[in-house]
Amino acid sequence: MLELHDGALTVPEILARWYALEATSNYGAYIPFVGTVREEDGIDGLSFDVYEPILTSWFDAWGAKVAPLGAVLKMAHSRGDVYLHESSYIAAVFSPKRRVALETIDAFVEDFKASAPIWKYDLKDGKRIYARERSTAIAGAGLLGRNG
Amino acid sequence: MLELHDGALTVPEILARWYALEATSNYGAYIPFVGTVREEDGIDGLSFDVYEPILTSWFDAWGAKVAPLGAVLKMAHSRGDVYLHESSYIAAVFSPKRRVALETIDAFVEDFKASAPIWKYDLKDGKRIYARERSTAIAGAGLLGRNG
Amino acid sequence: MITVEFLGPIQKPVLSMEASTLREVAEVLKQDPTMAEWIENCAVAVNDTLVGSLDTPLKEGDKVSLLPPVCGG
Amino acid sequence: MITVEFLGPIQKPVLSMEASTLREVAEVLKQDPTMAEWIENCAVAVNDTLVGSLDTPLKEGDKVSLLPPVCGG
Repeated sequence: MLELHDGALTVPEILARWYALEATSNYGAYIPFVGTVREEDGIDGLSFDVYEPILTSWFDAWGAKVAPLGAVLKMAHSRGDVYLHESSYIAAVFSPKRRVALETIDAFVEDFKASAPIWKYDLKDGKRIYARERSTAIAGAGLLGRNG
Repeated sequence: MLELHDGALTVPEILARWYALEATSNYGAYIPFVGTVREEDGIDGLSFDVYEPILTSWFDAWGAKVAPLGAVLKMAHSRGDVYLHESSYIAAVFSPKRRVALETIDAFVEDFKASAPIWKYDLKDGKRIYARERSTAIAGAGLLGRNG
Repeated sequence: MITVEFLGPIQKPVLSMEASTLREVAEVLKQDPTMAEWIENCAVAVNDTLVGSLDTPLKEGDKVSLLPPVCGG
Repeated sequence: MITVEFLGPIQKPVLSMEASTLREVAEVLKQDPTMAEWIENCAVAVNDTLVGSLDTPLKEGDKVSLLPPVCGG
């Protein structure tokens, strides 16, 4: 399950809804990761562009990767503006056993940061400024500049 | 924050309450781990004994350990009977940054399993049977049997 | 004709051009001074699948997407 | 007098005894056939602090706790 929301996520609602969805699926472990906008560098908030087709295929590939472990993944992300102390990202894993859940949430969140086609902007002084220094080139980037 | 509840945990309420408690603490990452009773081996549920004084000092030691990383921990656990597909355990970490949060929740949950003074029983056919094979001797156990 | 779209912070409208491989697209984009800051750090997708070779063939109607450095979360 | 309490699954009422070190408590418990299954796998706390030595001194009113293998979660 991949959800995109306009603006901030309603964290309690999402955490409760996912928990209820899997209430009788016999998973022993549920680990959500909630990402919240921090006050730093004088920003008023963050803003996000999401490219949904590639995000969906990336997410589906992760689903296929963890299915043999008995795990399922869910994710919610914001589009547009999210202000200080609001949340923009929730990733969650359900699995029968805790080790799989703990290892999966770590690997999923790290790959999300490195690969998911989402772009972050600082909201500052009424402007929307690409967070270039905090962004990561996707694996394989630079292809167009190769010679030969 | 360490909470002991009689019977199953009200997971949505706890996750929402903790989120609200730290809503303006400027943490960027919130990771709860939720443990739920699985249907296996024909059990009707699990039951727990908790020894609160040592649990509290164990938990407080963890709080002191992660404070220099800027992280805080919260934990809720059931006492008594918890039935199938109900939850008995929530551990959660808040921290400014995701790596600290991901590493802390993993280490905390694993040490909880190895060290927290809580005893688990299977509820089966009206009996309460100590889950000896799934239990772990606390580090340093066996002291009384040493010679000399 | 194929189209080239620029995602996220690259402020550039969709391009249409004739090209039979990704290499031909790269040659065009390398001439564009507004692309200088992006050529070395963008990943490339054809029809929404990331690709790893300039020899990737293109056919009529294909969509090439440029993905600059990401930061979700 | 000190007390010895048995936590979790050890079905045994609190004991009171005279002892000035944990070693003396161990000697008593090792004589008890109902303790045979627990001696080798219990951790020991004195006044709710885990201890690692049989030479741990005990004084009047101290509480020794035996903690069998755990499994929270």
